[in-house]
Amino acid sequence: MLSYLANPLRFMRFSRLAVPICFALGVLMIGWSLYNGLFIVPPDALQGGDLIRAMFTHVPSAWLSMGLYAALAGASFVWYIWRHELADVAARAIAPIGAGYTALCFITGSIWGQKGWGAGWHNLILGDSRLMSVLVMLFLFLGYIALRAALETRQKAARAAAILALVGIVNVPIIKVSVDMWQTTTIHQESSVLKIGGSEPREDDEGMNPVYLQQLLWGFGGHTLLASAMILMLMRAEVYTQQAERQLALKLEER
Amino acid sequence: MTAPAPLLSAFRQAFSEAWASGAGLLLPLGFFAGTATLVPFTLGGEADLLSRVGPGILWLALALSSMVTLERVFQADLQDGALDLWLQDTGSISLVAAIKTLTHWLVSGFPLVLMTPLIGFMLGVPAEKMIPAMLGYAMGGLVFFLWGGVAAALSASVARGGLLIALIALPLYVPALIFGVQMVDAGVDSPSFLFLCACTLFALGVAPAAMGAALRLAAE
Amino acid sequence: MTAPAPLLSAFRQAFSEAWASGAGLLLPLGFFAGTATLVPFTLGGEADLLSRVGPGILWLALALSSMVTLERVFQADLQDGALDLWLQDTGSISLVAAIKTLTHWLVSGFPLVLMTPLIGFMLGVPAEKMIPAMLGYAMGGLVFFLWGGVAAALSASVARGGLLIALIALPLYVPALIFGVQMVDAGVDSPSFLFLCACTLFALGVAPAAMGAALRLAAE
Amino acid sequence: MSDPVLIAGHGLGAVRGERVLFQDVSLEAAPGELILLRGANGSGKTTLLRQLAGLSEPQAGTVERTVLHHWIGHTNGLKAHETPRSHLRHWARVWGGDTDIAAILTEMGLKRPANVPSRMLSAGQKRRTALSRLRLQDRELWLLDEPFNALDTDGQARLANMIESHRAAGGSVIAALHGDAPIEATREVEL
Amino acid sequence: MSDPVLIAGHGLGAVRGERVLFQDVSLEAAPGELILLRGANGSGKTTLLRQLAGLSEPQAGTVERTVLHHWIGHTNGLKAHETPRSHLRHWARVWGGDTDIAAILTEMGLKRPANVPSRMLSAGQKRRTALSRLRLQDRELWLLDEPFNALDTDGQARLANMIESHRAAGGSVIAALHGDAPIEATREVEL
Ligand code: HEM
Ligand SMILES: Nc1ncnc2c1ncn2[C@@H]1O[C@H](COP(=O)(O)OP(=O)(O)OP(=O)(O)O)[C@@H](O)[C@H]1O
Ligand SMILES: Nc1ncnc2c1ncn2[C@@H]1O[C@H](COP(=O)(O)OP(=O)(O)OP(=O)(O)O)[C@@H](O)[C@H]1O
Ligand SMILES: [Mg+2]
Ligand SMILES: [Mg+2]
Repeated sequence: MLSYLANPLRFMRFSRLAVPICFALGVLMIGWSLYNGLFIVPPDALQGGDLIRAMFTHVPSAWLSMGLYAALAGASFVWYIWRHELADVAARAIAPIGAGYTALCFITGSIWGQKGWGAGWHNLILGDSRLMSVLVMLFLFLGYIALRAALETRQKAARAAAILALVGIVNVPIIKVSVDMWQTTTIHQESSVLKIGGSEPREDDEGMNPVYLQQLLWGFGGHTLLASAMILMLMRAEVYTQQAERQLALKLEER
Repeated sequence: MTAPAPLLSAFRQAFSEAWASGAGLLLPLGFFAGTATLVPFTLGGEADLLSRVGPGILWLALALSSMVTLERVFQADLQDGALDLWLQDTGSISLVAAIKTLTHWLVSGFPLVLMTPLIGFMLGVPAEKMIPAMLGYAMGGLVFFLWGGVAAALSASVARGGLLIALIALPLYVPALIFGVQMVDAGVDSPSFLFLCACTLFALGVAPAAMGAALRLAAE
Repeated sequence: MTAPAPLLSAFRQAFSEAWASGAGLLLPLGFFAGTATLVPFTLGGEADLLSRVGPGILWLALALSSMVTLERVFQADLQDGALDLWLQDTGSISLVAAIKTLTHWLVSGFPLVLMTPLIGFMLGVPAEKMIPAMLGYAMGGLVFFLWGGVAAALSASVARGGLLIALIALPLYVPALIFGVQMVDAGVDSPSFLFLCACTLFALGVAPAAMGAALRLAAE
Repeated sequence: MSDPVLIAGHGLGAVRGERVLFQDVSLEAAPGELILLRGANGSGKTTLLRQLAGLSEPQAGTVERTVLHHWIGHTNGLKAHETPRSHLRHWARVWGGDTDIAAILTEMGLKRPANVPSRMLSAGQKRRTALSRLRLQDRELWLLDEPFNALDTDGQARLANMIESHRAAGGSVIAALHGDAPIEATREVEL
Repeated sequence: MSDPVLIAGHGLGAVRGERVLFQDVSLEAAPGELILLRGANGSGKTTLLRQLAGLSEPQAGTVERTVLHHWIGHTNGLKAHETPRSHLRHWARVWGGDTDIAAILTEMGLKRPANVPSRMLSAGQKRRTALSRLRLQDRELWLLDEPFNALDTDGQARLANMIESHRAAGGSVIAALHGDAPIEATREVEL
């Protein structure tokens, strides 16, 4: 599939259809999960009552931010090894979307935490390793964007940015395990949906209530589709820009 | 040379230089946010500690940004020959140097003032201290960049003056730092504020001449 | 190029470069001492606060010195053409870059380790924490300089990369910072120490290759 | 009008690192004159020119300049982010007066790279940009340090032309040069 | 020995900023040959030379080098704190072999400024220091970018001599040059 799409022509044909479909489906699914999440599911006493409703945005964006960083590194890797122009176009498009979702994760988490963790929570933002590592990822995205913006030629920018993206991948596992490993430095809860961190299951651990889990998964699916649509859209724009630049250069050459 | 036109174009040139070296405003904003982010790690994240220490650390970040930004400015002018061009007309190199440092302050130091409410909120700084803090960062930043400019001009002819600049500049920063920190606690109507104003005025008065002299020396 | 002779002379050249750019060892010592002196001013000098915050601030000073020092190293190599000379023999630019950053660490970062007992004493750090602190500063400094080198190499072709380097490097510093700070509290037999070792090894393994790639790119 | 000397140096001397580089050098330039500074590498041509331009203080002697001058040194004075166009626009603004920058760029063969940042320009294009500054404002005295360096044949011819017409218009040029001059000099000063 | 080609470039091409700088350039250098790259400012001589030296990747075509080479670019490769002597000693160490550096310095006319840091050297002295690297180690291929720049008459003659004897010893030179060559070329490549 991926190698099939590596051809720009095929990519453009595929994405012309994919963008509206992903967009529409994504918005529908997000809407469904938000509708249920905000109005239907019961408040949860343990998780700050109504504030649990932030989860249906928070957790998908948390997962997506890590996923998008991994995707960024993956695309950079592909570009660095095989020099597929499209992989670079993808990496370039992923960065702002990833930064956006990371910011969203942070903001929704903050709203959640305001009540959930009680008064004075904002003091904790900077002292909590989970929260901090999300911030660090935000800065990795920002650094990536800044580096790209600072180098003039596209080739150079692409190569430099790819190196940075690959080096920065260290932080993803650190974010993932930050909660499970350093219980002492965070009061963020442990993973209750996906247990990758490897912490011993506690006795009272029943996993997440299916009422919430269902909406959460809808939200996650929806955001994934929406993010894909946005990324594809940016990629199309970039491909068109490159074509336009090439034509302009030809025109200038003729003069 | 004392006409506004040359100074305006010095400003334009310095501005595009500062801007071109990165993604414009994004970079300073990211830098301050980044430093603010590092801090808690070094402190182990005790909340109560943070809100007491945080604003002080932002002063350090400001000092740091002034040095990192200015290090290369005059050295580059010396190496690429632009300094010779500025000097060739007998006009005032001091004014040009002042404009350059102030422009860099505007691009790399002033953003901290804009971010103060946000960072201050994260660090748990009480709301009524926000205005003094912003004023303090603005005026303190001016002083830092001016003295930092003097240090950078002095070490322009040394191959890589990074730490040297830091060493020259740090003592010059201290008065503004002391009064700035005090002023944030004591408010705008305190004597500290007056002293901070005096520091700023003094830097504005003396630093340009010092920069000019140092640059003339560097070009020899 | 993998023979020791070229690497040894790379070390010699970098060493005399680092040394020539100021008063040799005096400069880094002065820099750390200067920062340590500034700290109390920003904190208002409460003794108890100081001993808790002081060591953390030295971490910041270390991070700062790595960035300030490395900013110019690769950019200068690019501008004066020395980079071309290193690249012309197909040998390993990565190793040379690693040697260069490590040399600069030795001159500008390692002095902090030497000063730790003194500064620690001034800040009131308990004696039993001195050894872990020195170890932490040594290894953390290594990591900082290696990642700082990557950031500097990446932004070598940007006109003045100061803040850009900071923005790229800061997130990379964080893991070593976390473990380093924890380790000072928890002692050398804690898991944090192992993690710090892992960070150092990882940086030693990955950073040279990344620097090499970035430098090849900058020379294009 | 008694003595239309544009610049005069009397008894100039320079010491570098305990060594006398040159001493007792005197020279004058009147309108229409081209004075060449000659000498081996390291003999002090650049040092002398900088003294004449007021960029460094003579260790001995005095310099009198009666007019404004243009300075073209070994370095081009281009900032890394500047393009030929922005460089010229900048100095045009600083010096005042409204010159047609597009025309200058075309004339100096810089039309194509007019918007390329200087760190990507070729050596000759940078030199041409620096030389374009001579066109920005009419100044009677030109101080040029190896101005033909890095220029291609066409660029050299063009510069020689510029110098000729500057002299014809009553201007004066002092230039340091190696090898054969592509242009006839009034006088040579040997260092 | 069938084909003693020291370096061969096939179908080389370069694109800069959406513009084709040159394309389909092929050249070979056999022992004893001097190949001159010619072209106007900005025509791509430096770009081509860097591709030949392996400093940048050709956007099209391939380069085969069978021997080690010396590179002398527009920039001299001197660090600001280095003196001519320490520069040569450094690269002598890196490349191995024991050369008599004092002799080289004397030969290149750098005896007097041998211990002056490069930031205080004159333009020609810096160039001479860079060119002295050619003497440090015997390498069959020399890639030179406007090597005569900034040299005085004596320096130019000396370099021309060096090139001649290098060719006589079976070496080969590719050089970018403007104006008249002070030395006869085997072939010229026009860009
Ligand atoms: C600024 C504040 C916050 C940030 C940056 C943040 C960040 C994250 C991240 C990165 C994840 C993904 C973790 C994983 O998959 O293992 C996550 C998951 C989650 N967060 Fe937060 N969070 C914040 C605040 C909160 C608060 C206050 C709560 C609730 C008290 C919360 C509840 C959760 C939950 C329930 C998950 C799902 C965990 C799972 O099962 O994987 N978060 N958060
Ligand atoms: N500190 C110093 N110690 C010793 N010699 C010095 C010092 N500073 C400068 N010099 C010498 O002063 C001279 C400066 O010469 P200058 O640059 O004026 O030469 P030039 O005639 O322009 O040469 P070129 O033709 O190479 O450009 C050089 O010979 C240099 O070695
Ligand atoms: N990003 C870019 N956009 C447009 N043009 C570029 C870009 N980068 C480089 N160039 C052009 O590529 C060319 C590089 O030429 P190069 O340095 O190889 O010339 P050269 O033949 O060595 O010239 P000279 O004789 O002046 O040294 C220049 O014309 C330059 O303007
Ligand atoms: Mg000279
Ligand atoms: Mg060239």
